[in-house]
Amino acid sequence: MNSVYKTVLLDHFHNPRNKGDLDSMDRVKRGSNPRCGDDIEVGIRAENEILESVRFRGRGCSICLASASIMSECTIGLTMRQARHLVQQMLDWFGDTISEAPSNTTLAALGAVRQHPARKKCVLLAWVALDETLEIK
Amino acid sequence: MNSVYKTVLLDHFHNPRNKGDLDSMDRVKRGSNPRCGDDIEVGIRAENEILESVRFRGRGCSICLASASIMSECTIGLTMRQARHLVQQMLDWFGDTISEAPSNTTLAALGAVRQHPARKKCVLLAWVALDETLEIK
Amino acid sequence: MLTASDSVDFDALRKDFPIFDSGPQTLHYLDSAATSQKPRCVIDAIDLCYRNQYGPVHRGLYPLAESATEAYEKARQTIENFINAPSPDEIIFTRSATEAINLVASGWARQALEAGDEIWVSQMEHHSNYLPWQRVCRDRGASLKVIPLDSSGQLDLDKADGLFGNRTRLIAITHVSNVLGIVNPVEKITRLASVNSIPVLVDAAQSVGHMPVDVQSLSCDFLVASAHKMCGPGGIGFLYGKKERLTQTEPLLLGGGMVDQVLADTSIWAEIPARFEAGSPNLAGALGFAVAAAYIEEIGRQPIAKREQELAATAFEALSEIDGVTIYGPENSPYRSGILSFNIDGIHPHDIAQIAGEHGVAIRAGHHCCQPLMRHLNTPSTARASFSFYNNKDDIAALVMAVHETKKILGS
Amino acid sequence: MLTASDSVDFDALRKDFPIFDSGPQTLHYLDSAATSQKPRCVIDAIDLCYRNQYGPVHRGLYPLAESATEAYEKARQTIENFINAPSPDEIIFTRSATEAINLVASGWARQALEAGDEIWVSQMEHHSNYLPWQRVCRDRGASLKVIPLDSSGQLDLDKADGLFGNRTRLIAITHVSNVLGIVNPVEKITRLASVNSIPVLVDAAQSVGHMPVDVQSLSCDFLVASAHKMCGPGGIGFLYGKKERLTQTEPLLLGGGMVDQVLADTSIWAEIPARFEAGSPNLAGALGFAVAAAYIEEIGRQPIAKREQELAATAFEALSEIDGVTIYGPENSPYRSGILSFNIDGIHPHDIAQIAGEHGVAIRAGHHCCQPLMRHLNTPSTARASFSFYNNKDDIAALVMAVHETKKILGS
Ligand SMILES: Cc1ncc(COP(=O)(O)O)c(C=O)c1O
Ligand SMILES: Cc1ncc(COP(=O)(O)O)c(C=O)c1O
Repeated sequence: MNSVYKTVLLDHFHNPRNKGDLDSMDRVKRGSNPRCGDDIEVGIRAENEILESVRFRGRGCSICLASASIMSECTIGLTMRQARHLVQQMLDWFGDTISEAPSNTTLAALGAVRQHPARKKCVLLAWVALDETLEIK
Repeated sequence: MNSVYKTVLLDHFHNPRNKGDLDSMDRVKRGSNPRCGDDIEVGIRAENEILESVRFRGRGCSICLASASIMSECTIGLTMRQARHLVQQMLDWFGDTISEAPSNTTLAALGAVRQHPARKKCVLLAWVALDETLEIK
Repeated sequence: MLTASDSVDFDALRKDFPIFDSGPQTLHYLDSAATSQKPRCVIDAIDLCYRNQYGPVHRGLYPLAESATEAYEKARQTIENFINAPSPDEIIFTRSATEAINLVASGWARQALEAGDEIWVSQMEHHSNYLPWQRVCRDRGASLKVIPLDSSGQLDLDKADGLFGNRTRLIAITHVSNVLGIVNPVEKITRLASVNSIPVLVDAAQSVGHMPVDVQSLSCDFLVASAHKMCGPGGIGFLYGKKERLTQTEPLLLGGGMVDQVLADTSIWAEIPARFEAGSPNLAGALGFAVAAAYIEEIGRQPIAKREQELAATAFEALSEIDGVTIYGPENSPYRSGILSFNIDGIHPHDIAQIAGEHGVAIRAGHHCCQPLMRHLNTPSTARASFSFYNNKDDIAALVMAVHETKKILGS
Repeated sequence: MLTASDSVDFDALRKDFPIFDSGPQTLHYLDSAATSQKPRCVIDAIDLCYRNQYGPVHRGLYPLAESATEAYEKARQTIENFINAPSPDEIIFTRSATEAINLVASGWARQALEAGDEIWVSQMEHHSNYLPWQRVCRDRGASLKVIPLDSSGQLDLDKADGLFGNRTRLIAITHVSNVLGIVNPVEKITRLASVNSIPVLVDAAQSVGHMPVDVQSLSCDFLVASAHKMCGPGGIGFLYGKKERLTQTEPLLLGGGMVDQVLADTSIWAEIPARFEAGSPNLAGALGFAVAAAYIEEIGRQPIAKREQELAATAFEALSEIDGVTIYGPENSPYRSGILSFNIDGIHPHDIAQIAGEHGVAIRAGHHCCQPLMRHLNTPSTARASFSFYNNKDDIAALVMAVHETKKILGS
């Protein structure tokens, strides 16, 4: 059984990183999926084009929330360009345009979800919201 | 092969009885089936409630025309009441309410058509028109 | 404990369904409210139709076409008898319950409605019995009114002000809720509606294969269902309509087979029911549907209802003993069919369904096409287990195990 | 003489169709334009689906539901490729060609039409591609205009005054006539229509399984067909629509699966194509359809077209040698598919079809859902033989024999 509920994913679900208050963020964007009730907000704070803080809050399934937590961990410290590139890699990976995980061990924990098309949206919700916060003003 | 094209039926098709001009008729009614293009008229002349003449004209398939010819032969000489009764028997026979042919050897030739639901209308077209001519004024 | 419902051997019946023998792992299929599995007799009837009997319906004079036509019309009679309709001409084959409702909305209500009129539905309707009325009301300047639910999820008729009033043109109501399993008091509604001659449409998608349904004793004007939810094939369903109502109905689809005369600017429709069945009839669909109805009828819908209620009641009891589980709808009662919705505190229903799926238990999670009901329940989604007579207590045990497993994995 | 069309062994292919082995008498099935017979691979795919793979589409998270969804979407891609559509999102599964046309008439034309506008069809259209336009034009105060035919039955575009003019909102035209077998110059029509940006709908019911069809080279806006006329199951068909046109189209059916958010008085539709597929998708139908398309594609539509033209040409020649036989439409030409309509002087076509049927020859008689064309041909009905690649010269011989027999029995 190739479960999606891998240790890393469960760890991020049970102990979410960078979750909660978004008051000190520069920009906040919302992602929601009315079909299943997932609804989260992603915020960033950047200095010199470098992401100092990436945070989220909201409700959703374990995959959605774990993905948001993993995302925050993987993007803090990146330049905004690098973050945008990583989002694009995630979209390609989950869109089956590329078959290899972006070279990041934490991200690989999300790979099992690729076998479940109906849940890809859960993974990507936070990433798409992040992408919007990164858009060039 | 239980063909519908029995000798009696073919005889009436090739040598239709009482077909043609309806000018001398008392009452004329039309029956048509736009789905297949059958279109005939049936006329009667009665004296003392007895059918002196039953005639028809028009176009249609062999079954429709043979049935009209057979009908004319079977009803001339009947009282109008008897004719209405015979029409009802035909409707019942073709509606599968009764399984026996009305006791009339010529009519039996139409029996094979009962196996072909789509063509029952062809048989009955003339009879229904006749029925209308017989309606009590 | 589960007891055999009356004298029917349901464990033997389970063997009629090839899918349960097809995989390496036991399939605990608890999603029959979405679509049911198919017995061998239905699958074989479709197979045989395409192998030996296939021809055009209503369109040929050669033997294959004649027997196809006869078989199709016999299928109509089977459905007629299945719901005790007065005449086969009152059965319209559609592609689904959804199409059937849209046909009534577009073909009947659109003509019947005037500005200020009302159509009533309930808060527990499936989107298929909600959206068509929403659209036609908006287009005609009418109001879509909603029968509220009480705290247990049952219809609160007393709070439905004007439901049986003289502005109401139609009441469209589900017979059985596809989320809560509640069986609505349709007979009471038609009786009260009849005082003002208000027509009633019954969405029987979740009832007709699961309990006795008789349109004459329900006294409804329209009734709809889909074959695929009652052991039949996909792509076919039906609309029952009282002759008088069908006469007032314009066809939804125009095309071959539903017209007598096509003139340059206007046309004369064919008789009923042909008028409502534009396009080449679905022969194998109708035959498979009829075999499914006959199969269910042979088991008996009374024993089926009892069996499915028993299964749901057992599951209800087992689940309610688990900490953190909320079951929606009224406590086990005669007003309950074999459908059960629940949630686990702090766990998203998608996770329940996914983990259950990983353990061979097929349940559904989501809004079940009932967003208005979800608003009433104050949750975006639920997990749902729906029982069919082919389920058994092993399926319930597996479901309970999956819930425990979910809590173990994701619980705090 | 018949020669094998290219390198395909069509006699071997006939063995793929179980129906030809099923009766005691040879079946000379010449009614494929009404509905085609089914190859074993299609029948088996449906069977397998219900036995081993059946689950709800777009509605579950457990393995059976996921693989059902995947298979359904793969079927959509098969149809996409079959007609060379740019994207699978431009393929809408419907119950039939008829539903697909009604969807465009109700969902697109109804919005697009204003009083005084025109929709153009031709005099040879099937009722399914005539009545929906007649209704929407009448409802919107627009005019339904008809492209006339010349004496050979071909489109007379020169006599269609204003066809490409600026009042025209849509041209809806059949690719192949189901009575005359004429192949219409769709590419020419779309080219001339494009000057005024006039959208073109192609009724491909009689073409898509019989000759190469490529929506990009046809350059049409909409294209429709049914599976059952191309070796597929009943109850499923498709609409192809250019993304831009689908975006302008309102759904015909509202219900489950086609909506993102249901609010009290209004709703937000789901993305395309889900928006147009209300109700539970027909899984076995889609799978059977895809297998049929793959089967045809593997034989090759170029060889199929050649084979069917050859069969029709041979029959044309043989029938035209018989005294009193009139064949409708142009002489054998590249503009002809495998469909042939004829009459015998003084004999009603119903009699031809019935006598043929008694001799194992399945042909159709009637107006073929083409009353406007019958008026042009000045006959209420015709007999029609339609050839598929699985027919052979024995079928032609049997047809010729049946015509002789008819003349013998009923000729004067
Ligand atoms: C040219 C043409 N268009 C449309 C149709 C309608 O197809 P269906 O009845 O499968 O909807 C047919 C066949 O009946 C046809 O021959
Ligand atoms: C209560 C109810 N009504 C209507 C429907 C619609 O049925 P279908 O999708 O077969 O048209 C469903 C099932 O989806 C249902 O559960």
